Amino acid sequence: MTTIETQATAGTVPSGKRFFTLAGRYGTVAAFLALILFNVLFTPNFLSLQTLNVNLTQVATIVIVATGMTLVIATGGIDLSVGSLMAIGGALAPMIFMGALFPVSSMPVAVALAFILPVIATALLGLFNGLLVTRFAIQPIIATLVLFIAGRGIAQVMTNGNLQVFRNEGFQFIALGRIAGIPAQVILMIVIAAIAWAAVRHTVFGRQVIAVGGNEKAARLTGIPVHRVKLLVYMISGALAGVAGLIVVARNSASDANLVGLGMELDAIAAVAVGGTLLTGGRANIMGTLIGALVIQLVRYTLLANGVPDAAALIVKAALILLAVFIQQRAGKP
Amino acid sequence: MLLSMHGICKSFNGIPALRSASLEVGEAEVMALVGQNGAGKSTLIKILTGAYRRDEGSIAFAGEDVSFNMPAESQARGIATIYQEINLAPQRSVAENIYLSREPRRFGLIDRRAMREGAVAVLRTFNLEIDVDQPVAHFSAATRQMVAIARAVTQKARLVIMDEPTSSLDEREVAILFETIRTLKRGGVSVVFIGHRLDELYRICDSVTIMRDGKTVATGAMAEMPKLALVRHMLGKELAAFEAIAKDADEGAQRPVRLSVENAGAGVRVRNVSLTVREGEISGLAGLLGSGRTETANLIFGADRLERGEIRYKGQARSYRQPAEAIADGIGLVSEDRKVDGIIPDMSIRENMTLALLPKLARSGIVDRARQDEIVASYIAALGIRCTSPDQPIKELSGGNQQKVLLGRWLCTDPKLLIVDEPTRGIDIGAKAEILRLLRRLADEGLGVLMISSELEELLAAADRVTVLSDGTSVAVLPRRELSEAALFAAMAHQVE
Amino acid sequence: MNAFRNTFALKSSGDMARLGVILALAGLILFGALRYENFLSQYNILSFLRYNSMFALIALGMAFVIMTGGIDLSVGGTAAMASVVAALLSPYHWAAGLFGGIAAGLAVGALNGFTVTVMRIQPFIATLATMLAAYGTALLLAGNQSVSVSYDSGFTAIGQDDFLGFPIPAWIALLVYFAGWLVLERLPVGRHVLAIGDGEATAALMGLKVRRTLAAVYIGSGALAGLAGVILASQFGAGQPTEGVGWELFAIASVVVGGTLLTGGSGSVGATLAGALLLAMVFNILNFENGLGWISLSAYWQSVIRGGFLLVVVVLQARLMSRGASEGRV
Amino acid sequence: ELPKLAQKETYKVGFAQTESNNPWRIAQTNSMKAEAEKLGHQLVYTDAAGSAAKQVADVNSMIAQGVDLIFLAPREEKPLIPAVMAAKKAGIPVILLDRSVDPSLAKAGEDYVTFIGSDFIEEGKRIAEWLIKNANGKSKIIELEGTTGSSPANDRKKGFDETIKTAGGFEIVASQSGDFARDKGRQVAEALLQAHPDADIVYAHNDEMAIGAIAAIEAAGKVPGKDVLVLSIDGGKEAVQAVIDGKIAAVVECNPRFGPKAFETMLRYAKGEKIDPLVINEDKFYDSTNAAAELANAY
Ligand SMILES: Nc1ncnc2c1ncn2[C@@H]1O[C@H](COP(=O)(O)OP(=O)(O)OP(=O)(O)O)[C@@H](O)[C@H]1O
Ligand SMILES: Nc1ncnc2c1ncn2[C@@H]1O[C@H](COP(=O)(O)OP(=O)(O)OP(=O)(O)O)[C@@H](O)[C@H]1O
Ligand SMILES: [Mg+2]
Ligand SMILES: [Mg+2]
Repeated sequence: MTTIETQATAGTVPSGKRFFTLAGRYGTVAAFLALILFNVLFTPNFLSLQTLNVNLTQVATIVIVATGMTLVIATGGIDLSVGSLMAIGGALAPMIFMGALFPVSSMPVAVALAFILPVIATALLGLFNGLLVTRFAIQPIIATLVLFIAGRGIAQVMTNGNLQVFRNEGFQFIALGRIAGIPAQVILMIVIAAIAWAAVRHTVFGRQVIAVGGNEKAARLTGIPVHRVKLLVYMISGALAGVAGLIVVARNSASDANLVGLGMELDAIAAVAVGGTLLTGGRANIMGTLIGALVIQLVRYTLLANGVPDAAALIVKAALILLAVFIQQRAGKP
Repeated sequence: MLLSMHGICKSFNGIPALRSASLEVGEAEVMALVGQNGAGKSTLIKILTGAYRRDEGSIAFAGEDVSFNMPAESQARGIATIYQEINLAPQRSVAENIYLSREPRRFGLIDRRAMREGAVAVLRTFNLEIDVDQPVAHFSAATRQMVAIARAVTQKARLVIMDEPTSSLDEREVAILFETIRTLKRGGVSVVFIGHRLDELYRICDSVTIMRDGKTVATGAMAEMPKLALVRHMLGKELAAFEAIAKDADEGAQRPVRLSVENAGAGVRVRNVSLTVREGEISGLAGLLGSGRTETANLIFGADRLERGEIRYKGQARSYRQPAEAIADGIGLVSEDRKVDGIIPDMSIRENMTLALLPKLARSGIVDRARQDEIVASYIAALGIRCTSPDQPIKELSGGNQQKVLLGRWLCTDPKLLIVDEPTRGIDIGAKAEILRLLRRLADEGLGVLMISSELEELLAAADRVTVLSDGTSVAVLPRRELSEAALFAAMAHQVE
Repeated sequence: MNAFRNTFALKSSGDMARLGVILALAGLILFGALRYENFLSQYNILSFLRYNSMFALIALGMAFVIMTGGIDLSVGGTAAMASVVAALLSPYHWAAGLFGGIAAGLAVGALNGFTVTVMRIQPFIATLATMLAAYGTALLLAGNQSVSVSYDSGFTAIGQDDFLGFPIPAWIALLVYFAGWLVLERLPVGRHVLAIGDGEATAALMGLKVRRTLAAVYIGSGALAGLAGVILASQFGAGQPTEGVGWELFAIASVVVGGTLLTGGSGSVGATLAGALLLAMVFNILNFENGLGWISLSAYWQSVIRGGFLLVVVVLQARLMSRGASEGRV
Repeated sequence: ELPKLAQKETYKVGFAQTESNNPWRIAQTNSMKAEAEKLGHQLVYTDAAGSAAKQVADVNSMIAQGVDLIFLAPREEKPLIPAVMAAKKAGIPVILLDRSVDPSLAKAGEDYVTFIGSDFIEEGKRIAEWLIKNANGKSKIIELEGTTGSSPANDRKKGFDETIKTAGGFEIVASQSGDFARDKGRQVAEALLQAHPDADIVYAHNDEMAIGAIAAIEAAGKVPGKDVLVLSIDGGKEAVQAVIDGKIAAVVECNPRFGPKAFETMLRYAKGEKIDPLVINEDKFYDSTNAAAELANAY
């Protein structure tokens, strides 16, 4: 109550901030809409349910991994190990229900375990990442580089590099099943993204994640359990990578430790960045990540469907990523 | 005229920060630039140096119209600036920081010897004997401030701008700074001096420019501007006199002790500190820079680990390993360096303010938005925080308003013990009285306050009792009735052998 | 410990980390020398240096980028593209190949500089995109396959010949590292790079030309990647549009193992070299270990071992640095 | 002249593999290891992880270790020349497996002993020839290429495309890389089938992509083998089984079992026998006529 005037001024200033926040989100959406428009005009058979189906099922794993990545990045970290963790999760599941680890007495139980155990395993590996980052104060990019290198090796050692081929309807429901006509993996993707979105917006944990990324020292001084928050986000990222690994192997009826999740870290990080979350931490925009992933998927689809040669496609992809990030950043500024 | 800025306008995100401000500085003139928090002083300076781009207006420097696109250009033209938030590269050494962007060279290579010797020499003129090869991050805010000043005065500039240079300095160092300013002036250099401590302004400045709400409302010779008139221009209204509001110490002597620190020590910075804070009192902690006050606060708060001695809170021995534990006990700490230890820059005012309150604000992990909004709105009003909306990122606030948000952060947790480390640093005179009054009111309601301050005036006005630290050791406890500037000085200068 | 620190003038935690990497390198060399026959043979040493000078060059460019607080993911793609350009130009003159390749790298670096400083896109994403673009361009120029260099213009000498009994690529790397050291430690711009890494806004307020310096750093990294690409083409006789995958991670790891923080503001040229050699040595040792027949049964164990080794090094280093940091306070 | 190989009971031999991220490579490696173990040779195995440059470095470290002979599966034709030359200079004979090096720069019988392998162009050609005979009016082709820039992808494309072109009447409506991977192959096939619903033939450069494509075809509500013919190369067990099931129409074998022939050649060379500059592995061809009978022999 310094001066009456102060308050009066504060009250009369138009609240234009909102508009720009909206515009910031709009940037990525605009890129997304432009892509759709392009496809409607130029891509054969674009407007069909099957196209939607193809794109949504293909983007599901990216979104799931990128959701975890968004949280990690919000704390100012990064997780390069997600692709390798997908391989580990994907390698474990078939080993469980095919009885390579322990004898299977009841298939439903084995399938349930095949869902649960791999995710627990990758969550624990995520925890390991988190421990390196917190306990040993190793920089995230290097801490997770350890499992990026070793993780795939572990998956390969477990399977001896061999392809595991299987047919198991119960397990494959996660990728091939449909609920009310919607593919199960799409539903899973939506549920995970929605939970993360709500967590960031409405929970203490979400607030803490952002505070830790925004100013770690200050966060500690306000009583935020910085280490616990970080451990948790790396664990979540690991667990979600595991889930994505399950989907990929289920979709292919085969688990190939050499290739599952290869390059996923870059796709996920690109989705996060195109979605408007700063890689420096302190922000988390889950909706943005979702749209960012859709943009990346749509770019890929567009290039494929229009027969752009791979070499040229790389260049176009590069330009589009830059453009999308650029629009998205500009839109946030006056 | 060396500098004349006219009709400067600047908006951030469509919200005006400057509306036709002006500033004129003559040759060899020391110009005070004053105004409330958020009046636009720092913004005006940043426009001059080229850190921000102006929307409208004209700037003439040394007889020429200028328009700097980046600080490097204004620097090259002879404008040296000490920015409000100490602006140094923390990991670079002191010597490098002083000479960054104009390193002495030999054959195109950096002349390291010249650089080191030059740095030592200029710091010696500030009575500062430190290892100039150490990164500046190693030093306290005060030392860094002195390094920033040294950097500016060695630039052989025609105009030196100082944005609140004294906010973390003690009297001794302020005196050195003023001597430097006089030397500059004798050499024909002009100075723009921004500050909130009016007495200092009267001591050093020739003229004054007063800003309010982004406009220049008055200018004139310092000597012809009575304090009351100055404050009236600044605030746009009269200010009640800065009354002494402390109560008699004896009254509190029977109150229960909330916090007692006995022979506490950790590392080399805190050697042997004892102090008490009672329920309902404001206990002061005084000392020269580097006497270990901040470290003592960190120890109590669990930000650093206690190594020796004992800390008792409400009669029970406590040794917090994490601030979280202290917070759970009802302790709060408003830290000295708001940029590093305080604000989460990208977060909104709302979220910054309720960060420490979060655990209490949530039901099964979900934040109660309605209650949050209510609390935030009430503190924005109570503290007079100048912002466009609670959604505004805190980094967009002026320094003083950021400080108020941080104060609000702890007040809203309803603490039992509040440690405030330089609570009014960078806060304007109107708000300062308001904050001290607020602390007093809360103390009357039972809060124990431990107030660290370098401003004796402030301690004299607000504290019920002052513990004096010297070199990490508590050397005296002065009760209210023995408090005087002279007594404090004597105790602070005490040497521990 | 203190006496020890003083003897070696170890002031900061960064110095401790640098000491760590050098000790680790020495340890690894000792291990190899004791365990394997011919490990220290001239043949092995020279071919090790010849091959790894490419990575050393890239790591140096990366070190400077990381010191500014940025990152350059495009180095692998840039090297691939530069190798193609160099191969295409090599028939005209060896110098055409050499400078053409460097210019190609320079161009990618300039693009990075532009996207980072003018478009203000975060380095991670900007360089991720240019990495894709560089690979795309490389494939287009090369027509999807490797391009033979000319064996007649003397171009292959750059990568394959020796000078004073030492591989020319190693000479190049040595020279460039010396220049890098000079720039970082003795030229103002080196100090500016570090100051920018300490805080861009701060550096700008202190009157540094932030954009120009940043752009120069990315261009430098691109040029060094281009030079690596030239060596690649020359040493293996072909421009290879698909080579370079994972080089960026190798370079980043080298820099970090060399004690440079990814947050910017600190770094050392010498330790970066040691870091690159250390990580390269692991590959060499694994190959020798294969010869002993213990782990050669599975290639997969090798990545597990490499990851484990990286883990050991960074954990040790983190320990050293935290000790250095705590003792560094007076 | 070619370095000699002394006659010994057992040898220390190097095997420089290019990568081990697909079933075909793994089968090849296993075959080499099994044979070495059987014969009691010491095998120094390196894995270049898909980098030609690293493969050269690997060969150099084998030379430093003093192996008797090097089996090299060159990742690429040109960049491996320095490795071949270095070995020759060090007096170590080299036998190339499954891919060759640039014949204008290094010659069999002169710089290296011989090349044992298959002909990728020929593979593409054989599958194309089968298609020309058995297309049954189908004509719109989606081609799933291998990893862009790799020599099997380039050659399998070349052999197929050229043959199909001379026959006339066919159209390649889309040709995109699926990276030799099942998942990527499936995703690419999904997109391409959606954009080109009239496509009725899918030609995949390896089994993995072909199997991915089958999943994509089924997901699009079509029947592989009936609505869309699937052609593949490699001929692993899973693919041969798919031929029996009618999902893959035809597949050319590209046999990865190099072990026996490689070591037999080495021993013959040690004895001083004259070795042909080119030892082509006999590759089978599977379609509905023989798949069931041959399944047991598929790798
Ligand atoms: N980067 C920015 N973005 C948005 N608003 C800003 C920015 N910088 C300053 N402002 C706004 O401009 C106004 C003037 O701020 P300025 O920092 O100039 O005040 P000041 O007079 O220096 O105050 P103090 O005494 O507290 O330092 C404030 O309302 C502040 O919120
Ligand atoms: N790592 C360090 N190495 C050397 N000197 C240091 C280091 N850290 C702090 N100092 C010195 O310690 C003093 C500051 O100490 P500190 O901040 O604890 O004292 P304070 O009483 O809280 O002072 P302030 O008024 O700044 O709050 C300065 O004189 C500074 O030069
Ligand atoms: Mg200010
Ligand atoms: Mg202090």
